[in-house]
Amino acid sequence: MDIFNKVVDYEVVKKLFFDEMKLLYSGFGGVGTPPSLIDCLIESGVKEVNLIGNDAGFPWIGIGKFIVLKRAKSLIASHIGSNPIAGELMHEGKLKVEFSPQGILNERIRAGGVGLNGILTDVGKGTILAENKTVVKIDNKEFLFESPLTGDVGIVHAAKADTFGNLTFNKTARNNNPIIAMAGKTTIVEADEIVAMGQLDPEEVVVPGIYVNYLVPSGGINWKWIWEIPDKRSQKEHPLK
Amino acid sequence: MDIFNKVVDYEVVKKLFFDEMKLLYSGFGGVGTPPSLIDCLIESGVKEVNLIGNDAGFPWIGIGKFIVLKRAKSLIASHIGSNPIAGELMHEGKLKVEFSPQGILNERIRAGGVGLNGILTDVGKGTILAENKTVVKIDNKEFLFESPLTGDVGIVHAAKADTFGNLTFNKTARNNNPIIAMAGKTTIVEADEIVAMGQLDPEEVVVPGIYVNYLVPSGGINWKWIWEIPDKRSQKEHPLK
Amino acid sequence: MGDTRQKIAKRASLEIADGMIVNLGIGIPSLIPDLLDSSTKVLFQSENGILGFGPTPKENPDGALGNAAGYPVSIVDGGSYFDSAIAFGMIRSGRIDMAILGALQVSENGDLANWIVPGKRVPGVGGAMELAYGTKNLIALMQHCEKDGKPKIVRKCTLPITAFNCVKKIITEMAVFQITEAQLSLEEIMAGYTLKDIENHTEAEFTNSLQLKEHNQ
Amino acid sequence: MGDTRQKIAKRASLEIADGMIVNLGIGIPSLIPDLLDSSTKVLFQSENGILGFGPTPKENPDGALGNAAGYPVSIVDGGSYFDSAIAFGMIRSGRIDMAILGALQVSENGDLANWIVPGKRVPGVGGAMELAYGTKNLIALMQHCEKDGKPKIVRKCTLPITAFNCVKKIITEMAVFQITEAQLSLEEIMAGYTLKDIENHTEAEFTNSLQLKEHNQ
Repeated sequence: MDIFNKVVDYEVVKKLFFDEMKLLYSGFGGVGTPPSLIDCLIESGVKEVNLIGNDAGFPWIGIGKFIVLKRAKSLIASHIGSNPIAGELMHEGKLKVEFSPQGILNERIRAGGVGLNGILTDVGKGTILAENKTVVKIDNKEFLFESPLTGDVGIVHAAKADTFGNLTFNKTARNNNPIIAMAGKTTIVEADEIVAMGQLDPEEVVVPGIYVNYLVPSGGINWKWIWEIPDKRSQKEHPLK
Repeated sequence: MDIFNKVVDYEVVKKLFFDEMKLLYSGFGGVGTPPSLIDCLIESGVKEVNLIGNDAGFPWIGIGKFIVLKRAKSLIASHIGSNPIAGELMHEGKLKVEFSPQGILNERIRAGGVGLNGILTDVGKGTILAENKTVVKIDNKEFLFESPLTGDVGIVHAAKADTFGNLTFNKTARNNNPIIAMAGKTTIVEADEIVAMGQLDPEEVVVPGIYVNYLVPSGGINWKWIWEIPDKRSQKEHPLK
Repeated sequence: MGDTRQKIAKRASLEIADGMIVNLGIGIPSLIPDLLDSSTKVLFQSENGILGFGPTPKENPDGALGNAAGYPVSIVDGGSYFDSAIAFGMIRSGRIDMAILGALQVSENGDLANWIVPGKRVPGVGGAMELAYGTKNLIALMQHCEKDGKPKIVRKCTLPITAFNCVKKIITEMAVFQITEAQLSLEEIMAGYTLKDIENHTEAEFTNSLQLKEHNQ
Repeated sequence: MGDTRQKIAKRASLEIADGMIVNLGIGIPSLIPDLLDSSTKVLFQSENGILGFGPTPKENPDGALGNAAGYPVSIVDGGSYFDSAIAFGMIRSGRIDMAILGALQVSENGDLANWIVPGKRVPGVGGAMELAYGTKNLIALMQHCEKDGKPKIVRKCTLPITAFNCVKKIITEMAVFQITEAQLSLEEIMAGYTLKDIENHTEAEFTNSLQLKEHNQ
């Protein structure tokens, strides 16, 4: 592979996904989730996927589009409220959900990305989320051990990328993208714009290209946001149908 | 205090330093260490200071200028090789030095800044640096517990700041500045340029102003770098004298 | 119900003073920026990675500029974007002056339950645990009772706890309560309600600081 | 001695291939960018927070653009600046293809000692432990012997260890050794030296793959 030109087409990317893989996906309520890579994931036909990300998206937005197809086996997330179908699958035992406090989830993914073996925190102590966690005693204080998280594959949405994979982001679509980008064994980035090396100011780079394995050009957002939909109550319906 | 205008003069800052404080200072071999704040620290007359930073600078550069005055009681750092006087003080028992692997030191300071209770790593296992460390067993694997570090005061050198304290940095003078900025109870920033709120692009901000308590305008670098000095062997001599 | 939510949010907006950094939860709290007196010099922070967001933009909402609920916001001078890990760094380390969260139940000693109704509703914990952990001044907003009339200000939470002893103030459409050293006290009765209404719809024990104040006058 | 250092650095530069990401320690390794064939497409990374630095600038060196030793460098197209925590994130998580470090001693099984001579010299550990921990391909550069002639390639390190079983190759002014599965083997004799010289100045046991190669021919 030429590390100075990581741009490939979606057919190449499709073959990087596999059944039962651990997939890290970026985004916060779908904002910052790579739309074309989600479609590519769906088209790849993979199943029994173990998902790790902030939330379950909406049924027609972001990772939610994949979850409603019942091809995810498990999900580690902080929130699934915006995707009622994810909640149903969970209650039916068809999707194993592990909740992690949102900031701790980010730190666990970051720990995986930067090669730490875990973090200690007292966030969540005494709550049901602490029930199965290892407790570590330091100087007579008890902390929860939070394990690092990595993905076999990570998918990320960037604003700009150079061909080496240096990345910038777009406003609050940055959210957990820089963290997710560091924690995949294979990191695939969908970028709104791809430029030559030297076209990004070294100061503006948010994620250095060393973390990126493949780059694809974005097809753009192809869903309607919840606030664009007149009747927000019908969350289970796909509003584009 | 007006959080929207944190600019003060050095007389105000001088009173923020105190004897026996834990002082976090930024910089890597003096690059990125705030020169005017170091002078202000020296002028403040404080002593018995507990230092936390990457290295001991050079005797005439960065924190080294303060260390050679023998007013530091202890130092947590990764490297003191560029300041032989620090080594002498250590061997004479006048400066207690704790070495931490450089990246782990950064992570300990970061952990302090982001409110984590510690990290686990196997970096350094089996070496003399692990000797006094708590070992934590997780799933039958042993890791070193690394405690979070915070400072009573942290000093930082930024390229640009707006009056709220949003910061950008200058090339490799960024180094540990963003980490140090987050971990001080009181964070004081020396900036090469101070602009009004709204003058920085929200995307280019590296450290959000929420972490900054005081801002002072920089007087600029007032030392010679090692590579500017013809005879590099006389490291113990102050080359400006 | 829309009116009730607006009313609670409007009352909550009065808690916000110049120079504060405030985090707003999803639900009722997210209505606050549009109701806040526009002269208030505040910086709103959100878990997704923004400090300094303003009201809903009047035109051209941007899908990539939203609050934690994904709804469009604007950005003010001095605002910044950063990643979610840093957003929570601010939260856990106590840099947020005030957090205003929605709640399912609050107990009289300030325990907060706001993330799960087991077997029924699973919104998920989101950033609530960390906000409750790190924020000095935590305000819970909620309708005073459930739809079936059951009190939500209770002696002891029956729903799983988000965080213990963290809520400092409760604002509902009926009343404002303060919680100081694990003691609940009534501070304000909202227009249209009586002390009797509040007593009838509150399970928790509370002292009445309104009466105390009258008594002291 | 300057010549020796240049010679070791020049030989080390031949290890660097197109498309590699390489970290250079302070001391002899920091001489490499100026000696490397300028057509080599490599990205140098450094712990202070830069990926993609180039040779010493011919004019206008910048105090704010330096390597880990603080000496001026340039930046190449596609380079970036980041904080030191991220720099070490890359290192610990194995994203660096090759690290070339200075050494005080290396043992025959690849233990590295390069940060302290107790009671004498205390440079400090710097980033060496993490580089040795995370980097697949670790090359140690050093003068073959100490000033007093004592071998530095030893059976067992007498100096405190930086990391165990980490060195893959040793380059001195006399020879190049490979370490595979904790076995030291001589790969190359530098011009001007004989096998006898190397045997006389190396304490560690080593196999001679040069002889093996000859034998196989």
